[in-house]
Amino acid sequence: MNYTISTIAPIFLLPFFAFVINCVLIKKVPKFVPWVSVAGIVGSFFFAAAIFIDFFTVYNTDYYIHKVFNWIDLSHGDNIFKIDLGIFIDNMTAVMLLMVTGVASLIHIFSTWYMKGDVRWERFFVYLSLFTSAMLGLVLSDNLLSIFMFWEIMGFCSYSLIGFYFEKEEAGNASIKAFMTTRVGDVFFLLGILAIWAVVGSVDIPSIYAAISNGAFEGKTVFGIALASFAGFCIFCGTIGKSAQFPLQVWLPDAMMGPTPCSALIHAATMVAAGVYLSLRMYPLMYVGELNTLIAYIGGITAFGAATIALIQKDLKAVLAYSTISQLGYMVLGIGVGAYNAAFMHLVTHAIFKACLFLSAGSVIHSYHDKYMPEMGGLKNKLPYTCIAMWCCTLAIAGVPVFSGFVSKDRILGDALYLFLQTGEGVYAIPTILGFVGAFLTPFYMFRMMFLTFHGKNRNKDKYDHCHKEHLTWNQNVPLLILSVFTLGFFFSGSLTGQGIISFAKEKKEWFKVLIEPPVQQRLEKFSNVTSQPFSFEDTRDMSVIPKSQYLKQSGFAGPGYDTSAEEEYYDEVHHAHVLGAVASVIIVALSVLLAFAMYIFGFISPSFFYDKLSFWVKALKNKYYMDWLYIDVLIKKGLLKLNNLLSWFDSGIYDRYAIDGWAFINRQVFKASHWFDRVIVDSVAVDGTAVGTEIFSLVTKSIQSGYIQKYIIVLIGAIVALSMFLGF
Amino acid sequence: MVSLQAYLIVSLILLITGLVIMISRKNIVAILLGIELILNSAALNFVAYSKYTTNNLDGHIFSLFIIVIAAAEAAVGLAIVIRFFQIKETIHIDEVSELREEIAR
Amino acid sequence: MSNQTLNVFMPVAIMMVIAALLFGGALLAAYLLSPSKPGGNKDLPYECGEEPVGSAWSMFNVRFYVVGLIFIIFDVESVLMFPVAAIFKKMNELGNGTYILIIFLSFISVLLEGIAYCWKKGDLDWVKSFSRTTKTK
Amino acid sequence: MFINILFFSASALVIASCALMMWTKNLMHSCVYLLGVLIGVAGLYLTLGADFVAATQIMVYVGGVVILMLFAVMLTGGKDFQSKTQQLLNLLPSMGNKYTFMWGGGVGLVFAGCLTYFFMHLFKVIKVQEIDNNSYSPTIEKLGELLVTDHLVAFELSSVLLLGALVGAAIIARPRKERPAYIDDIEHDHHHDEEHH
Amino acid sequence: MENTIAGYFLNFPIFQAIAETLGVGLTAFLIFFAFAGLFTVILATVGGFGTIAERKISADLQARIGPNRVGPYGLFQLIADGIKMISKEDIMPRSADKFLYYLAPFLCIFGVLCTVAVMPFSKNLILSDLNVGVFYAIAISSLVGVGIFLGGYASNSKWSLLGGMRGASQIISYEIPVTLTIMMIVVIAGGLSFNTLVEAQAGMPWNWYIFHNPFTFIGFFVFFISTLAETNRAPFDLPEAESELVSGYHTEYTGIRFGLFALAEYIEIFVVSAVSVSLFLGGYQLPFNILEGTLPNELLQFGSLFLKTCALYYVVIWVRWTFPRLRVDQLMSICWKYLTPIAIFNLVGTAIWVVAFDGQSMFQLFFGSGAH
Repeated sequence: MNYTISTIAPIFLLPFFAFVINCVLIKKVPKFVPWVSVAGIVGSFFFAAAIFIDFFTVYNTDYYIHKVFNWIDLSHGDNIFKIDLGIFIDNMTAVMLLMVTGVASLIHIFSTWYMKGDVRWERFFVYLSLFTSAMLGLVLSDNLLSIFMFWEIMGFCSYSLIGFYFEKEEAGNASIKAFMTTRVGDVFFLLGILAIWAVVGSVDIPSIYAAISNGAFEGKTVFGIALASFAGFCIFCGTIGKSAQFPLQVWLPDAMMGPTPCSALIHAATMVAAGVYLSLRMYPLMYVGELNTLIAYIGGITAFGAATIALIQKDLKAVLAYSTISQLGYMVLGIGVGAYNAAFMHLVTHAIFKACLFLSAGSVIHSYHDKYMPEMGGLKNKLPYTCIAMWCCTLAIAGVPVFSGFVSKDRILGDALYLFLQTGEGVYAIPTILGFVGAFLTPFYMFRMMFLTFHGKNRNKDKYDHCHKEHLTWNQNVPLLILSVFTLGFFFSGSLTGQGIISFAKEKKEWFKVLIEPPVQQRLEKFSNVTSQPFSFEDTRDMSVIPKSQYLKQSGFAGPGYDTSAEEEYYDEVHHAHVLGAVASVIIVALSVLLAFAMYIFGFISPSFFYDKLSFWVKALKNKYYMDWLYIDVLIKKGLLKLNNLLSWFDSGIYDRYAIDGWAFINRQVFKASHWFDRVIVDSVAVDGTAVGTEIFSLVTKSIQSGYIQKYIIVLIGAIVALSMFLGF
Repeated sequence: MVSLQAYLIVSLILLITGLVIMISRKNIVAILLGIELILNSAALNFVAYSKYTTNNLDGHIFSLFIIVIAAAEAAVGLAIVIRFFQIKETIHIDEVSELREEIAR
Repeated sequence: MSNQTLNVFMPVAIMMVIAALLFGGALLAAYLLSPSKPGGNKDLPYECGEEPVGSAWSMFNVRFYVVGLIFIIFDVESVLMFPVAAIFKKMNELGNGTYILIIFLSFISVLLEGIAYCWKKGDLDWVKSFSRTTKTK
Repeated sequence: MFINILFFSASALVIASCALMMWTKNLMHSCVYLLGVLIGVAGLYLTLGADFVAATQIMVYVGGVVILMLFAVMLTGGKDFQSKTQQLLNLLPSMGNKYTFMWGGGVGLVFAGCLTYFFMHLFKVIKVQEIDNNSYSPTIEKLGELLVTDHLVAFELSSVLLLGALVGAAIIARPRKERPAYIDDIEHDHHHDEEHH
Repeated sequence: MENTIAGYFLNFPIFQAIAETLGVGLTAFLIFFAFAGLFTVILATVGGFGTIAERKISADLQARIGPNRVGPYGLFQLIADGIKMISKEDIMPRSADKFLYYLAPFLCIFGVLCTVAVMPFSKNLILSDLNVGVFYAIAISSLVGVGIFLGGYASNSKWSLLGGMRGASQIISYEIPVTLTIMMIVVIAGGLSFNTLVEAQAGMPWNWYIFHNPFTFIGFFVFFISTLAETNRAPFDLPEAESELVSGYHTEYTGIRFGLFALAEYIEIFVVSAVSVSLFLGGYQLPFNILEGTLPNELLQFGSLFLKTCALYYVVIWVRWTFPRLRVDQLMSICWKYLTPIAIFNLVGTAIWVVAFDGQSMFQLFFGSGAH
């Protein structure tokens, strides 16, 4: 395939053009707006699929495209100030592009059903197109600066879409909350970019990799901290904000105020994944900065805490929101424990099944006109297709074998377990345990949600009768069914369980594992002499020099000159830990599912039993661990407002009264003295004298301001001549 | 042979002629003619330098765009002249002094 | 093609000279052969037998200018399009047909916008602008 | 040889036309002398091997700008248009007089001296290539490639510029629907008088 | 020198011998001068015959006999006309602008004759195959508009001025469809020089650009109608409409200066017809090049061009005596509301066609790329 501007740019530009066109159309012919958006993203999907197929055919970890064009060049002599923008496509990008465009296409199509007839529903598509183009731009970007720009555009779109129903006050507040909370992370992110720029001299990803490979970060410190740690932490703070990790997760549940398709697209499938994507891109930096433990802890805490909150939610979307936070916590945990590949795989699988879950929830809410689960029940007869799709995804997220969630989540947990077992350090025990406990809770709350929604008896007859029976509609449940097909595990692992039982595509069965390689020190050597290509017309690289990867049974990829025996040994250990983890998690899932059945289907154990026993815990959960209270009531109302009041009191009470008034008194006395001086000496001599001088001078100069253009020309020429005399003679 | 200096001299003559016409004529259309001369001298300079000092065609591109700009300038300028004539019934340049405070002539 | 001499422009100059020679020769022949008897009213401008009143050099309608204006804009745009048109085929053969087509079409779309604007505002309408100005008079 | 002849005849045409442009008091003649200047400059472009720029010069200037100028001259009263305020303006020469030419000549000479000085300095610094004056390679395809690659943004934006010029100039020059206020006043007075009769 | 007539003739031994003594530059100059003069004479004769043809054909169309007194079938009428023109008194109106009055016919004849420098009479009988050939031809022929305007202005007669203004605005307006249509051909051919355009149409008539795709087929008619207006031919002869404006911009011109105006007009019709033939109807191309590479072949090619051009010339005259004249507003609306949008549509369509079908013509698409 030939990578020119006409094959790459449409991926990003088609949705963007759809946005621009829609901005014009929305005033004149609003009924075309949704279809323009859909056409834009579907077209983009085909281009992305072409790129993915190309990368899949080449099947090589070393294969990447990096092309740049010059954006700003203010270099003068030795002072280099030059910014190149460009694209960087490697295997991860190719997978990501396919996932984003595919999920976004289906969500666009679903939105045409869900949003139809809503207030301002055309405007919704304008935002969606802009958002999609920004996401695709972020994925394609080759440098942190343009990533940051697209990141902020997405932040804006998120703000607009959460506050889409701005008549509701909560929606407005939620949008402001989301915007401000993510800003905290973004400030750190920008700081991290600047720190990297200070060291590397540019911010494009291959250069950063090259710098890490060449050891540019070694020995550099800022505020006594290693610079790599500082920069890595700052960038990880961006991830914390965007992906709703532990201290800053409070915005995501509130973000459910937006329309459900936008929740599916932005707050579950793509934008929150962008944070994890960024961390994966900057993984070497964090590795060099030794931030792994911190990241693992944050991920573990998030995964566990959000899962517990999800246990008691009554709102259908809130359960999904907390499960999103929890799953994102798993990804971050994966990054922390070095499960790079598994974290990215979980990103992809999670995007697909979570998008499907949200769309199904949207389908339920739109059909049932309610989103509180206590009001539901027995909907499987009314909404059969939605029920099927949602069950597939529930099984996937719960980690039931055969489904994709099992494959990806278990590999994260297995790697965590391996890290713990291998090092034997207690410091890794806590995230691992938190992860396994989360894995116990996840099936429980998901099954609880499904049972409350679709099974059992209905608890509100009016609404149940009002709900129409679902028919197979191309833009309602067909997208759901398409997405639910891809919750099966073997699309990603090549086998049903991820443990290598079925092999149906020969060497490519473990394609995900082979293609997505962690950019650890050894792999980065290929970037050490990186040269970026300009956007020329032809792709001039000699593709034949890139060797095809050799496939190893256990490890997947073995590059040239790689010690295979050590690797096999290493992977044997890994495999051992993985099998252990898989068995453990299957047992955990089974227990959890049994508990859910016992509580909500057979009624052996009443939920109120736990409510009574753990009342303190439940209270904490109902208040979301007091995080909102902490931020808004304590930190902002008690802390910041008090501080402001204090400062205000200081300003008006002390500074104004003593410093300023006292200064004024002194001044008054001085002025009395100077007034006399002014009247007698300055006025009569200097001012009047100047006035006379000015009058004489103005007689000369006002002839310039004559209003006659030709005199202006003469003066202009005179000025040029005078200036050139001054400069040149 | 013809040297760069020869072209620069011709261009200088064009420039000075345009300048003199701009200053001494009182008819707006005539002043626009002077502006065309000045633009031509600039474009000629660009092409001459492009041949004699650089090996690329950027000078040609530049003078191409100068011609484009000159055409747009002439179109808008003459439109303004015509409108001005419809209002004032003259195209004497000294009547275009609305921004000046009124001073006895 | 690549390196030629500037002599290829010689015919252009020669044709100019020949045009001048033709003109001058014709005028000279007429000067030598034709009679010249000035006098009477034969050097008055022709006005169907009436005595001409006043000079013909008077004010004209502004619609001529508007037509000229649209023309010059289109003229300049087409001048800019000619080099692109000249490499269109070459680019297409090199496989960048879509790229250059997009450039070309986006340029033309702006051209179309101009003509659509003038059409809608009635600048292309000779009679309409005529009736408007007669009202103004 | 041919190039020298072409250069000298073209620059003679340019300089002569320039001088006549300054000399003449007839606006129409001034426009026609401008035509001479433009054709001469096109000839100079030919001597520099800039075939496309030369043809563009002819096409845009001769075919467009000059005709537009001639139209504008006709629209603003032709050669001698008598207006109401003509009596006042007859005091002011519209094509310049000794006084204005003195000013113009003075400024021009100063500017020319300044520029000449700078050119002399410049030629100590600038590196002029030793080139074969007579060599020529066609420019149009290279220009096309430059326009769609390096100068793409300028190329696309120039169309927007021209659109803006078209719209702006058309708005300015278009005959107005409503009449100027003073004409209404005059006609109103006129009708008033008639009613009295 | 490769693409010029001098370069072609310098291949012959006799001219090489001359070049050895005189030098290449001077020899080239002489060849150029000789052929330029030859072409001018041929064109002037053809232009003269144009008047006769017009009168004879119009008589034929109206079932009259036409001029039949001077020479066989009145063929020497043009000589008689020429003698009359030269020997008539040359009157200049009293109040005319003398300088512009002389300049106007010069600009007309200048603009027309300069296009001859790039006219492809045959593969090698082309004075200079400039790289910007067709663009140069459009550019230099716009001088005719200035000439007509100045002619109308300088006479200081009301009829003339009206005709001159109309003529100038008509000529500049119709230049837009012409330019856009030529650009359409340039997009297909990939070059501006006339030889590039004509060489691509070699072979049988279905390789002519008129049959290249549907857009060029429409484009030919757009081009033809626009050139009729460019040359002030009926039904677009408003600048010289005899029933409205007496004789338009050359009302006040008499004698040889009127003759020069008329000559310029008739030569322009021929030149413009030849340009249409070169662009659309295969130019000088013969179906079978039997004598390839020899001088007689050049003459055969010249004959091919001449025949096609004369056929088109006949159509021009036929149109004149068939259609009534347009009103001014119709003239403008045809140009701006019909021809220009159609020309833009053609240009866009052709560009898309070239990209979509990889530059193949309709016949290549239907009968495979081997259909030559």
